[in-house]
Order: sequence, then structure tokens, then C-alpha cells
Amino acid sequence: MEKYLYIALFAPFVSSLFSALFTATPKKLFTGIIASLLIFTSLVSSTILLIYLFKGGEPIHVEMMTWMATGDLYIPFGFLVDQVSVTMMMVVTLVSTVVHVYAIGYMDHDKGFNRFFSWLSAFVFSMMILVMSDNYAGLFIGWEGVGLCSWGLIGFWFHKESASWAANEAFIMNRIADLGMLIGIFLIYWNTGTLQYDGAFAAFHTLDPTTLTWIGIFLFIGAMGKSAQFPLHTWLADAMEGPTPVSALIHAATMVTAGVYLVIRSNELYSLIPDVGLFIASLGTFVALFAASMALVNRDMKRIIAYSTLSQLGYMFAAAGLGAYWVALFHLMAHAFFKALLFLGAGNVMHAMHDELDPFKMGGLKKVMKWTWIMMTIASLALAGIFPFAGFFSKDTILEAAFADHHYVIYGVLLFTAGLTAFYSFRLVALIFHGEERYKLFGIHPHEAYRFMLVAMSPLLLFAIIAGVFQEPFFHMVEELLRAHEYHIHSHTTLWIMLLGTQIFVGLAILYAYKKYARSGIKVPDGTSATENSFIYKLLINQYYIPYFYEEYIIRPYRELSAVFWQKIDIKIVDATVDGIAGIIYSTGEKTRTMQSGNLSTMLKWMVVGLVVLLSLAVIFGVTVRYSDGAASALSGLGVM
Amino acid sequence: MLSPINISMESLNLMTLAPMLIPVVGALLILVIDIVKGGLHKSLYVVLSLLFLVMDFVAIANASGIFMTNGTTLGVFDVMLIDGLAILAQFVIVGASMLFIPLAMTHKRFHEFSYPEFFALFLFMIAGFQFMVATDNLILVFVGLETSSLALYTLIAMHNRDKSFEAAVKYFTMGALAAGFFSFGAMIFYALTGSVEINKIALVLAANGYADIGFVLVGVAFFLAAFGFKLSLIPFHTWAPDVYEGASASMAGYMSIVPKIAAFVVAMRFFEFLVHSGIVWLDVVLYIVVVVTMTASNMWALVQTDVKRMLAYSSISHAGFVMAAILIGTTQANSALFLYWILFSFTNLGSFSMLWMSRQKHLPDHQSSDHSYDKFAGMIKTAPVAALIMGLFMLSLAGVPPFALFWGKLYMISSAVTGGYTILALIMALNSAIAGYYYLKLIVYMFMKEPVVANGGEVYVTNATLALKTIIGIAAMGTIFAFVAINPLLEFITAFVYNSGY
Amino acid sequence: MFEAVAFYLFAFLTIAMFYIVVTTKQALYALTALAAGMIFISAFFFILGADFLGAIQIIVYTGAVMALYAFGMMFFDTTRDVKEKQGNKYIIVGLSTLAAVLIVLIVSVPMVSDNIVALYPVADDIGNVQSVGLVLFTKYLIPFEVAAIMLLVAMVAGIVLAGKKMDLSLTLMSGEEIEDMKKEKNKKVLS
Amino acid sequence: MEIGLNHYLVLSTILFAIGLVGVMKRKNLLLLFFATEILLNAVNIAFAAISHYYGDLTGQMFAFFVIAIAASEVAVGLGLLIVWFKRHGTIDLDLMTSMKG
Amino acid sequence: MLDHILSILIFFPAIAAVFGFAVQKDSMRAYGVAVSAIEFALALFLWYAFDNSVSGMQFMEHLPLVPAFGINYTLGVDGISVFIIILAAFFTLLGIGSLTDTPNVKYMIITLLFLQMTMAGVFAALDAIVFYVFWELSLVPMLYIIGAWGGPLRIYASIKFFLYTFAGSLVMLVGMLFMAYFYYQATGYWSFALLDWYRLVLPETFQLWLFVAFFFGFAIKVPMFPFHTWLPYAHGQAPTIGSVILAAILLKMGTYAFVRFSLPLFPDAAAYFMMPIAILAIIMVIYTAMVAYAQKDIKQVVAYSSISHMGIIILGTFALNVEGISGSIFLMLGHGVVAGALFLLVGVIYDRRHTKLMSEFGGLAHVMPRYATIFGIMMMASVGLPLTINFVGEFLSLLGFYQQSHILTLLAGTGIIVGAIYMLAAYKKAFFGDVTNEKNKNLPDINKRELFGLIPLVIVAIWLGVYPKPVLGPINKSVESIVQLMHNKSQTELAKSRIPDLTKEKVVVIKKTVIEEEVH
Repeated sequence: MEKYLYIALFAPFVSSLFSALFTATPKKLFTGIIASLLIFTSLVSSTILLIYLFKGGEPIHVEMMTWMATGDLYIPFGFLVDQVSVTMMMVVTLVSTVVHVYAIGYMDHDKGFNRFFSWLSAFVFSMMILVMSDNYAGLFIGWEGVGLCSWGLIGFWFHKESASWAANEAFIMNRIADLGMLIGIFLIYWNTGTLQYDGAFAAFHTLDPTTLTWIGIFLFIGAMGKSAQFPLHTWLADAMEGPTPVSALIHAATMVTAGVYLVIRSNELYSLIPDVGLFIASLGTFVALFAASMALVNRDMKRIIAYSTLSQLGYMFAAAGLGAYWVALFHLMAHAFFKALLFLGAGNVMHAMHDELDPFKMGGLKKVMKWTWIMMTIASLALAGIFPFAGFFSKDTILEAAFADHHYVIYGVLLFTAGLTAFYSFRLVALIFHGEERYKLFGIHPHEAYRFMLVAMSPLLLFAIIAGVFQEPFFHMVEELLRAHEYHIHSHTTLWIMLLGTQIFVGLAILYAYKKYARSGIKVPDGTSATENSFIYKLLINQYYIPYFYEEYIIRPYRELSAVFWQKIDIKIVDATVDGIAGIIYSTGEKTRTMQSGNLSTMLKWMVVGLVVLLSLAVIFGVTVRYSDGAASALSGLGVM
Repeated sequence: MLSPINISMESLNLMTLAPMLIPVVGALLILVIDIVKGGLHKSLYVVLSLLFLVMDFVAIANASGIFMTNGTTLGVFDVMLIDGLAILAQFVIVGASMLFIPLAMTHKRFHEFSYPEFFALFLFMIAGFQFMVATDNLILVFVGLETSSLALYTLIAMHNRDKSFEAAVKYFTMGALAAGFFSFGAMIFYALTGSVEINKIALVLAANGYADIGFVLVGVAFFLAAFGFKLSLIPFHTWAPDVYEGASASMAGYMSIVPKIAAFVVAMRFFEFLVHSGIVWLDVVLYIVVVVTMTASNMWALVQTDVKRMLAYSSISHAGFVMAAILIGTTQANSALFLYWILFSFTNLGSFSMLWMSRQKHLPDHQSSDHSYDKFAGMIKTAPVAALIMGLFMLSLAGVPPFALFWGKLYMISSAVTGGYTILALIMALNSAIAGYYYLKLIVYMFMKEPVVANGGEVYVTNATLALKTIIGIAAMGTIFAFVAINPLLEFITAFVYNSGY
Repeated sequence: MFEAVAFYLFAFLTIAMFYIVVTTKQALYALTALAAGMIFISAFFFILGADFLGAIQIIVYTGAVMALYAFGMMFFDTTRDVKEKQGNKYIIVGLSTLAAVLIVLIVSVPMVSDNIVALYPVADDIGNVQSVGLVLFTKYLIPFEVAAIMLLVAMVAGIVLAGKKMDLSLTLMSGEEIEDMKKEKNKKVLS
Repeated sequence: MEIGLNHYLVLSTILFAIGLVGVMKRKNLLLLFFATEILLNAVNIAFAAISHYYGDLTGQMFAFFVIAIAASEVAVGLGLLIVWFKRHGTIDLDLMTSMKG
Repeated sequence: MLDHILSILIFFPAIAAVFGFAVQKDSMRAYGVAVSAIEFALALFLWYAFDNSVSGMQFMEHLPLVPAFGINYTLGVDGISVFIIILAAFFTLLGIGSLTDTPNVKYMIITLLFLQMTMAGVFAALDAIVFYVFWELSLVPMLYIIGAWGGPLRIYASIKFFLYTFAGSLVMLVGMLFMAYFYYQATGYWSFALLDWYRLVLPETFQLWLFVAFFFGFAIKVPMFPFHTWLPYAHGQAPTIGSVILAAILLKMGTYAFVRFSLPLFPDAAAYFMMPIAILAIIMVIYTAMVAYAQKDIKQVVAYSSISHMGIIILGTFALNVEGISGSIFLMLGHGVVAGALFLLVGVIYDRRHTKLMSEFGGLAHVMPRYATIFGIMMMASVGLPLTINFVGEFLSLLGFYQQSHILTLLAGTGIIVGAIYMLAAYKKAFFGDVTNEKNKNLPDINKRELFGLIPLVIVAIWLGVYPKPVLGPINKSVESIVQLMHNKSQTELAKSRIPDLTKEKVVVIKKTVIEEEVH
């Protein structure tokens, strides 16, 4: 089985290197094809591993070679394929295969075609390292690696100022979180003496709760950055500057879920510190609502989906925080499928609309883009959690888990958010595909995407529809590792009321969205309507003024402080002190050189002055010594001797 | 009634006179040759002088052999005192003179070398210095000092241009005042102890426990002023920059070494017993003088625009640096003084010789003085070898290892450390850093600037002859490969200084 | 008593003469006063029994040195007053007074020198000149010889400096000028 | 009224101080040389006096050599002055300041 | 040959440099490459012959120089120094190989060869004076390089560089002399040999003072805040090759000396001053990173980033445990490679445009994609991305210091954030966006000669990031022995608690005056 592990891991790497060879050359179609094939190979290997594990095989643990070893520290390149990581591997390879194939079409006309595949495959490789590593340091490699690839891909169209800015923002924000993670890793090392999962997990039980709490907090800070949790969430929406396949793969399906994966992977830790868990759950719930609210009014197609991603990540954290790790993982998987699908659909729309992103400028596209319409509708249904689509199974379980654990506030908020989710998802669908064909005003001639792109998307469509059936087998597979237990609401009545109630609530939200946005006569908002001027609308459209706050109170002061440090402190104080000392010496020389007037008479006077000074000193000393023994001893004690 | 004087020739130890007599004989010979047949080429006199100096050197070496077996020797009614200090100092004096005299073989003609008297006076001067260091009798010190000084004034003036006369007059006048100080100081010690021999003075003072400390200090003050003049310690230094500038570069280099080592030896003989007797006053005063001399002259050197004048101030600074050895007063410090001075003489003579080699008769318009910094701008482009050698000397003077002077500084600072003068050691170290600036300035001009006026580089070797080049080569070799010689030198010097009781 | 009178008389005279030397504006007065002062000093030598020294003082100073100075003065034509711009008189006077006071302060305190044993005692039975000669040609033979060398040096120096050859400066002449001079004047230019 | 050593020493000091005044005050080089002569003569008196009171000849020896030194200094000094005067026609030392700084 | 390989390494380039005067101008570059290639081959041979299992000194050479004063020409390398020597030879080769068209190229190459001598000497010296000789001597070629081939302010910059370092090292010299004197007092004979000094245990107060004296010399060289201001000038004005060598090797002398001198000689003082120095290091990390962010000149950004990284190295060194010190030494190598490469990269663009202002550029990724790629890789290495050489060092340094102080490590860790900020901002300004400046439209991409310098560095940066073991292993071995030595020598409770005890085997150490032979 080990060779499949290595194939799964290194096929993307080979793909990346292969494509990298052609980065500086014009588009070569074969790079896309070969990259896709290699990723597919990885998918196949992952599938084989999945089947192996599913059949009850032992987790595979290999140690490729030593990475760092010094003092007591020993970090190998070790890889572990167990039920959790194989799930992630499946998600990653599957979505990325789809995205690779899709991107062949999507990036068709782009100059950086080859470069794109290089980055994309590099991302897959990093992600594989992240999920397959058997220790925290290896995880961190992947962690930073995906951050790097995310940077490269967000800023893929680097000629756009906004793209490169967003790339840097994403990287730096992630770095802030990475520091937390690094500190968490240090804490683990100095307290357990190892960074291997097995060793560390075993040692956690012996540590005192305070230390564990700190470890938990710092690791979670890491997770917060990667998964864009409040307050480090702003980068995710800005990251939509990248090409849409990137958004689908990285900023919806895989990378952003790495934080969730970290929490799930460290379940042994978090189950020991339920307080931190509760905090995570609360934050997740908050983010779910918070992000959904921003999605309500946004006028950027991709940002709406991004906020929905954020919201769904909140769900996952809520589940993970409450100890329902397997539910979180399952939702992660299901979400990956339908959200990637949604993004790819949005990509089709963008292609058709010549990169127009405002859904108010579209409308009625279902005629031209039938398949896309179907796919996006189904993905939205799945996202909204309508039976029998994937979202229903995963999301409802989270609600059940919250309810079963008697966290009714969390339950209530999540339920409400589910309604919002349904509303904004279908607001989007309605605005894009229904109603009048507003795009004609802008002289755009939309067309359906390439056939093979649609075919490529089909596996995702399939999984978005049927993923729910895997819930039971999945549960059984991961049960041992995640100490999972099924959530059962004790009363069937309650369960049914909840299910139906949720479905009806969500259904109503969908209908409302259709009613409001599928009608004809929608105008492109121009900032005059009453809604647009209401306080809440402004608050939401401005993302609660958080980016403004960051710009105004963090970035700008940092920039100004830097300038002050350089121009005032470094040049005016530190350097000026050094130069000042030299200057004083020099100017003293310059001033006192007049002593050397060149006049012989002055010179003679200096000599006499010297003599007289010496004599005065001699007399003072002599007289003192003669008349005072005390003074003599004091003088001799001056310490010159 | 007057009793007949019975003196055995053996007790006179006339051999102790040999090293001093050789240059005297040489000088007389030169005078006689000139009388018998005038108009002979200067090379004859150069070679003759060199010959006598070599003989002198051999005689000193012979004396050092005697010292190693018999220890300190007194001679000729105990006036002559041949101890380690005397021998070491004579080595430096004669050695430096041997390096100096070939510098007379310039390509251009300068006035002083057209006189046979120049060489005669030069040899007399050496004899004077030798007498000065080889005695502890203040009278002989005084007479020796004046002999050499008078000769030196003349040698400076014989360069025969306005600045050299001015320099000679200034030097002479201040020298006369210093002579007054010296005689007054000697008078006070004579009044105190009834003796003019340093050993006896020390004995008597110690015997009555420095009862008249006030008197002693007044005497010390006068001596300090007198030696301060010779050693160019601030504020008695004012002659030095002007005289160095006025004298020819070769003479200036010579002056920065030989008169000072002679004065150092006398100062060492005189102050060492005072320092050791625990007179706090002397410690404090010397401390101040040393620090002020090092620091202030460094500051003045910073602001000079003429290389020779800069080197003059730097020589003052070096003298102050070395004066610290007398303050510290340990065997290590005194050995360090000699080590430093030997290494210094190579480097400093070398750098002054470089100036000498580039001495023009007529200054071009852009050049304000003989050796202004501008003159050396862009030297690496036109005269790379000369520039490299000059740079080497500058680095050595700045104390950059492994060149000669670094080892001197190392040992000197180490002696301050072992002597317990921590702060002084730091000041000495930091002064080297300040000094680095002006040596660097010349390097900057030579290596990093463009020439002010394009020239073919011949200006830097305008005066070059084989003799000059040889001397510079020797100095350069001595500067670079000093590290090989440090150990034997150190052992030799330490043995001599230690066995002389210093 | 006689000694005291003589001391104070000559002390007064010497101080007065030397005072004139440093203050007068007339160089001739200064020269004369200096000569007079030197002679008065020799009086102290005689009082103190240093006859030889007294004689030397008169011969060397008043005879030789003063003559030299007188020649020099004629040469320099110093009957013209040199206008001496004085910088700051207070510095000069202050410094010297301070110096004098300081030394006097210490010197006026009695010196303790009882235990000094004369190394070369003045013999009562022989004359001063004789005993001086004895010491000079034994103990101080070497300084004496060196002093001779010194005088030789001074003589050579004086001749060289005041000699005619100094009028032309080879240092300042370029190579061509030296060659020209050699040819034109057919003068013996020393190598 | 015994004339003691101190009388002579005080006299010598006073003369020395006068000499110092002359050295500092005089701008005419020739007169300046006079002042240096005064310095040496002042010391000579003291030497002779000490020699007398110790009954020791060393002081007289010293004074003797001081006289010799003074004499040779005059020779060299005058030589220098003559050369300078030949060039510049003056022996005012205020005009002798071509080097400074 | 093995007996004298270190001397050969040191003096071969010097002799070759002297012979270089005789080489004709146009052939000089080939000569330089040949000599430095031989030198590098020798360095590699040194590595080949190096015994990884030995923690102490290897290839020791001993020659009395001034035995009367205890100065001996003693050389030797251990795991700590061997790699820096190799790196120095490596950079000399790359530097000469990728040297662009320079006026007076002959002198430049001769100077570089001399510089190589001094660099090899500093890291191989085991005698304080020999160390000091090379330490000071290294200033001279660098002075010349900056002063003769530098920018408009080159003279100011070169003099400042020289005098500042010179002043600091003179204070250090006084410290060395004191150390030797204490040794003399304790044993009765002079010695400047480092291995002798290692066996001397000083009272704490002496240690504190001597530590401070040495600190001045090292801190200015590193350069530590607030002694760092010479560096931006030196880098800003120096020609590319000068900056490369300065950043890659010369700065490492300071940090290396901390490990070689300050720690083992004064363990108590090191423990005592750990916190103040850590705070200085943190100021270096954050403050200079912010200053770097404010720069307009891309070379200054890299220069200030060097200071920032040196802060991490210092922090790792003063972690006083094996992880931290190993990490800091590894980071020395890492930063050498990365900063060297970055300066080379800046030089590439300077050669084309003769300006380093970022505002002059923009969109270079369009016109020079290869260049942008290599720059990007090196930038990522500089911000410490895992699997690049810097990460290993930074990770270990911070990890090591975390044992000593949590909060300070957290603060220092912000370096990875602020580091990313200025680097990415600079990269964005220069490479992203559209090509706005006409002059940039037709810039040629990186050429072969430049690639010759850069590709090996890229390879090393990634190779050692992925597989640091061949280097980290020997380093670890030697660091362990140093830490153990420090622990054994430490006297105060503070030091005992801060410096870990690795084994229970005791090395017999001299107590004040009595010398005992080491028991094996």
C-alpha cells in the first residue's frame, strides 16, 4: 500500500514540476492534460487507499527520511494514511482533478496557462502533505505551502493591483495565524518532547489542563487564519480576485478547510479541553451567522459564494467544537463537493459574461446556459440543505448535534443561518438565471461553457446529489479514530419536527428569494433606493466596516509607524548619534586647531602655561601633603596606583 | 694638597665609549675629506656615513653581547652607563639612522645634501643621542641632548627654504626654553639630593622618604615640561607640526623616531623610580598628559589637509600612546615601549619616505601644499605599487593586524591591562579607532577618488632612486612580515629591559 | 654682613638689569643691560667662591656671547625699533608671576638637606680652579669632550648657516636651473 | 642677617621668572634669545649657590656646562637668524607664521 | 595535505591574488574563476574529509607565532565552522563567476581573493589573536570594494563601515587581552588559544565585564540594534558583489563569534545577559522589519531584512540550548545563501537600469519572468517558508528560545509576519502590476552569467531546506559539546537553570587557579 501513498503524494508534485518547466513559454495544451492525468493518478491512488482502509485495513504509516534532528528534536518526513486523512485525500484529489480538467477550458485564453497548472498542482501537493503528515511540523510545511500557492494563485493575474494586493493580504493574514500555530507547536514540543501525532497525543493525557488549554488556543489561532475565521476573515472575500477554479479548489473545497482538519486531527487534544471546544463552537456559530449576513446584500457573485463558504466553515467549527468531529469532517467533505460545483458554475457564468461579477447585470441566463443552471441550482439546494441532497445530511446532523448537546443558542443561530443561506443562495441563482435578460443592456453575448468542462463538473454534481448516502459507511469508517457517536434525538417526534421544520423554514426562504429576485423589473441598483440607504444595508455591504477598520487602524498606522521608525528614529536618532559622536570629535579638532596659531610667541606661551599648570598642581599637592596627613592618604587612595 | 690621580685604565672601561666614538670619528673624517678635496659627490658621504653607522651598529651589538654576559656596565668614571635600555635605544637610533641616510640619494637635488657638513652634523647628532641614552648623569644627558639638538636644528634649516628656516627657528627657540626648564629641574634635584646622577637621586630621595615632596614635584614638573617638549606631549607639542611640515619629509620621519626614543629612555630612567615610589601626583598628571596627548592630537590630525602635517600629529599621538608605558611602569610596559618604537620606526619612516619620494620642487596650481591629500587622489590608477605600499603603511599605523604596529599596540594595551589601567587601555584602544579615520582618509584619496589632474603617476615617484626604493622596500617588508620577528624581538627586548631593572 | 650687603646689592642690580632687558624697546639698551647683568652675576659666583665660574662667566658671556650679539645686531640693523605687538599682557605677566610665586612658595620653605654628603667636596687647601680642573678632567671628562663636540657642531652650524652657499637654494631650483647655473657661472656647484 | 641658600634660590627664581616674561613678551627674535640667556643664567646662580652650601663641586660643573651650552646656542641661533634676516629683512616673529593649524 | 588543509584554504587565495597582479587584464576573470573554483573544491574536500562523528576540533594545525606572549597560529574546524568556510568559498566562486562588467575588474578579483583569505581565516582560527588578525583584516578588502566600486555615497559608507567595526573590535581586543591576562594569572603562562581559554572558569563579575567588551565587537559586526546603522549605508552603496559577500559571510563573523567566544567563555554572563540581548534581538527583528517596509530602495529592503534575520540568529544563539544554537548556526548558513542570492538578484536589475528605487519598476514579472521566479523563490526563502533553508534555522532558533521565554518568542515570532509584509510589499511593487515605465519595456531577462550565480543558490536553498541533515548533524554534534561545556562551567544558579545539562558525564574543568588535565 505504501507505493500508493507515495503515488498519491508525489504525482501532484511531478505535475507541478513538469508544468513549471514551461512557465516561461507560451501556452502548451499538453501541460494541462498531463497535469490533470497526474492528479487523476493521485485520485486513483487515494481511492485505492480509501478502499483498503474502508475494508478495515490498518492505517499506513511510513517514514520517508529525517528532516530536522538536533538536540532532542527529531522531525521526520513521515506520512500517515488513516481514515481521517484518507477522507481528506479523497476530497482533495477528487476536487482538484475536476478543477484541473475544468481549468483547461477555463484558462484557455490565458497567457499564464502553464504557470497556472504548475501552481495548481503545487497546491495539491502541499495540501496532500498537510493532510498526510504524521506530525505537526509536517503539517506546518503543508500549511505554509498551501499558503504560498494560495498567494501565487490569488495573485495569478498580477497585473491587477487588486489581485496582488489580495494575494499579499491573504499571505500575511495567514502568517499571523501561522505564528499562533508555530507557538502551539513549540508548546507541544517543550511539553511532550515530540511533534509526532501519536507521541504527542499519548503525552497530552499527562499534561495539566492549563498547558493543554494554551496549546489548544494557539493551534486554533492557526486554524482561524487558514479557515478565515473572525477576525482574520477578510482575506477570503478578497481572495476571489484569483481565477475561479482557484476559488473553487482552494478557497472553497480544500485549503480553507485545513483549519477544520487541524481541529479534527487534534481531537485528542480538544476533547480534553471542552472549554476551548465550546469557544470554537461559539465562534464558528458566530461566523456562520456573520458571514451569511454579509452574503445577503453583496453584489459580487464570487464574494457571495465566498461568504457562504465562510458561513459553512463556521458550521464545521461549530460541529468540531462541540466534539462532533466526524460530523464536521463529513460536512467538510460534502461542502467541498457542492461548493466547488457552485464555484465552477459561477466560473462558467463569468466566462459567459466576460468576467462580469455583478448578478444584477445578468438575469435570464438559464436559456443560454442550461447545464450550468441545473448544476448551480442543485449545488444551491445542497448548500441550503434540502433533502435529499448532500447538504441535508451533513448540515442537519450538525443542527442535531447542537440540539442533542443542549446548546440551544447555537442550535437556534445555526438554524436561522440555514434560512439565510437558502435565501442568499437562491437570490444569486434567481438573479443570474431567472428574470429579464438584463445583460443585453451591456452588449454581452453569453455562451455555454465547453462541453468537457461540464463533463468534468459532473462528478461533483453526482456527489452533491448522492453524498448523503455515504453518511452511515463514513461514520463507521472514522468512528474508531474520532471516537464518534451518532447523535440521536431521543424523541422521534422531536426529530421529525426538527427535520420538517428546518426543511419548511429553508423552503420558505428559497421561495422568498425567488419571489423577490426572479421577477422581472429588477434594476441594477444605483445607490438611490431606500434599502440601499438603510443603515443595515450599508453595514452589511461594507462588511461591518471591518476592512475599513483594518485599513484605517492597522495598516495605515503600521505604514506610518514604519516611516517614522525609518526617518525619525533610525536616521534622526540612532544614526545621528553615531555620526554625532564622530562629528563632535571632528568639530572639536576643528575648533581647537586654532591653538596651533603658528605664532612662535603663542607656542612659547603654551609651554609656559603647561609648566605653570604642572607647578600649580605640584604646589597644591605638596602643600596638602605637608599640612594634612589625612589628605595625603586620601590622595594616595585615589586609585590611580 | 692635591694628591696625584691614579686611575687604572681597566676601571675606565673605555670600550663603553666605542659606539659613540665611531660616528664622531666618521664625522671628523668627513670634515677632513671635505677640507682636503671639496666638491665630491654626495654619494661618497652617504656611503661613508652608512659605513660608520654599520660599524656603530656592530659596536652596539658587541656591547649587547657584553651586557648579556656581564650585565650593566659602568665606564669612564661611572659616567657612562651601558645597560639594556642604552643598548636597545642605540639599536633603534642607529638602525633608524641607517634607514634614513640613503634617503639623501634623491633623484632631484636638494640643498642640504650638497654639503659634506650635513653628513658630519648628522653623525655628530647620532653621537649626541648615543651619549644621551648611555648615561644617567644629568650633565651628560644635557650636553648630549644639546649636541644633537643643535645639529638637528641646523639639519632642518639646511633644507634651505622659508618653511624650513621657520621650522628651525621655532624648534630652536622652544628648545632653548626647554633647555632652561631642564636645567632648572636638574638644579632642584641637585638641591634636594646633592647629586646629578639619576641613580643617586633615587637613592637619596628614597632614603629620606620623599620628605620634601613639594620640592620633588616642582622638579618633576620642570622635567616633565622639558621632556614634554622633546616627546611632544601636549601642551609642549606645538613645535611638532610646524617643524615636521617645514623639514624635508625624510627628516621629519627621522625626527619622529630617533630624538623621541632618546628622550623616552631618559624619561624612563628618570620617571620610573618616581612612578614606582607611589607618588600619586605623578600618576595622575601622567595619566592626564597621556590621555590628552593621544586624544587631542588625534582630533587635530583629523582636520589636516596635508598628509605630512597629518603624520606629524599622528606622531604626536603615537608618542602619547607610548608615554603610557612610562605611566604603567611595569617591565612589560617598558618592553612594549621598545617593541612599539621599533615597529613604529619601520612604518613611520616608510610612510615619510613615500612622501619624500613624491616630493616635487614646484607645486602645481591645484595643490596647496607639498603633500596635500589632493595630490594622492586616484594614485591607485597611476602608480598602483606605490599606492599599495603607502596604503600598507597607513593600515599599519592605524593598527590593522597583522601589520607591524598592531603588535606594538597589542603588547602596549596588554601591558596597560596587566598593569591594572583598564580605562586607559580602553582609551588607548578607542584612540586607535579615531586615528583610523585620518589614515583611512589617505587611503580613500589614493584608492577611491579620481585624480584631481590627470597625470601619469610619475609625480609619486618623482624623486625615486634605487636607494629610496630599497629603503621603502625594507620598511614595507618590515611592516608586512613583522609577525615573524615579534617573538625574537620580544624575547630580546624583555630580557634587556628586565636585566636593566626596569 | 658684607655678604648680605653684596648679595642684596647685586641681586637688586641683576634684577634691574634683566628687567630692562625684557622690557626696553631699545635693542641697544637691552644688549647693554644684558651684558651688565651677566657681569653682576659673575659677582655672585665670586661671592660663592666659584672663582673659575666667575671668570668663565665674564669671558664667555661678556666677551664672546655679547660680541656675537653685537655683531648680529649690527647686521640686523635693530636700531630700528621692532614694533612689538603685544597680545595679552595679562597672560604674560600673570603666568610669570604665578610661576615665580609658586616656586618661591616652595623654595622659601627651608630645605632639608642635612644628610647630603658632598661627592666632590670643595677642598679648602687648594684653589677653586685647581679643584674644578681635577673634577673636570676625571669625572666630567666625557661631558667635557662632548661639550667640545657640541661647540664644534655649533661652529660648523654657524658657518654653514651664515655661509654664502645658503643664498642660493638648490631645493627651490628646478633641475634645469641648476644645470644652467653650473654652465653659466662656471661655478663650483657642490654635488 | 645670614644669607642662606634660600636667598639665592629665591633670587634665581625671580630671575627665571623675568626670563619667562621675556620669552613670552618679546617678539623680536634677537631679544627673545636674550631672554633665554637670562633663564640659563638664573639657573647658574642657583647651581653655584647650592654647590657652595653643599661644599660640592658638581653644581659648579653643571653651571660650567650650562655656560658652554648657552654659548653654542648663541652661535646656532644667530646663524639661523642671519639666514632668516637675509631672506625676509626682519626678525619679527609675528611675521613668521606661514605654518599653522 | 590533510594536515594543512586549513592553511591551504586560507593562504591559497592570498597567494593566488598576489600572482594575480601578473595576469593580463582580460584574462583576469578566468583566472579568478579558476582560483576560486580550486578553493571551493578544496573546501568541498574539507567537507569530504570531515569526520561527522567527532564533536571537537579537526584538522588542527599548530605553529608558534609569538610563544613568549602565548600567541600561536592555531587552526581547526568543527561542525560549527566548517560549513561557513565552505559557504565562504562557495560565495567567492559565485561572486567572481557572476561578476558583471566592472571597471578595474582585475583589482576587484584580487581584492575578492584576499577577502576569501580573511574569511577562511576568521572561521578557522582557534587562537584569539589569529582570529582578531583575520577579523580586522577582512575590513580592508571590503572597505576597498565599497569605496572604490560603490555608489555616490561610497566613501562615507565605506569609512563608516570600517571605523564603526574597527572601534568595536578594538574594545573586543581589550577584552581578549584581559582574558589572556586572567589566564596568565591562573596558570602562570600566557595563552591566547581558545581551547585553553575554554578550560578557564572565571568569577561571575569578570565574566560580565568581559562579556560586555566582547559584545561590543561582535554586536557591531552582526550588527545588532542600535549599532546597525552602518549596514544600510554599506549595502546601499556597495557594488553587488560587495553586498553579497558582506551579507552572506562577513555578518556571520559576529554571530559565529558569539557562539565561539561569548557562550563557552562566559556561560554565566551569557545567562545573565540573555534577556537584555533577547530584547535587543526582538527590537532588531521587528523594528528593522518595519524600517525595511518603509524603504524606497529595494536594496535597502534587503539590507534591513538582513538585520532583521540576524535578530533571529542572535535569539537562537542566546537560547543557550542545543536546539537554539544549532538553529542559529544553520540560519547563519541559510541567511547567507538567501541574502546573498537576494543581493545578487538586486544587482541583476541594477545592472540593467542603474537604479534600485522600487518606484522605477513595476510589472517586471511580465518582462523578466525567469528573474521574477528566482526572486520569488528567494523571497519565499527569506520569509522562512518551510522546505527552504531559512525555515529550518528560524524554526529551530525560535523553538530553542521558547524554552527560555514564551512571551519573548511570541514577540520575536512576529518577525515571520512583519518579514512577510515588507518582502511581499517590495515584491509587489517591483514585479506586479503593469509595466508603467517605458524603460522597463524591453529589459532583457536574466542571462547565463547571472544564472551561474543564482541557480546554485536556489538549489542549495531548497536542498538544505528539505534535507538539512548532512549539515545539521555535524553542527548538532559540536553544539552539544559546547552546551555541555557551558553547563559544566556555569556557576550561578541562573546559568545552571538556563543551560541544559546534556549528559551526566563530567568534563573536568579548571577552577580558577588549579589546572587539571581533562579526564577522558
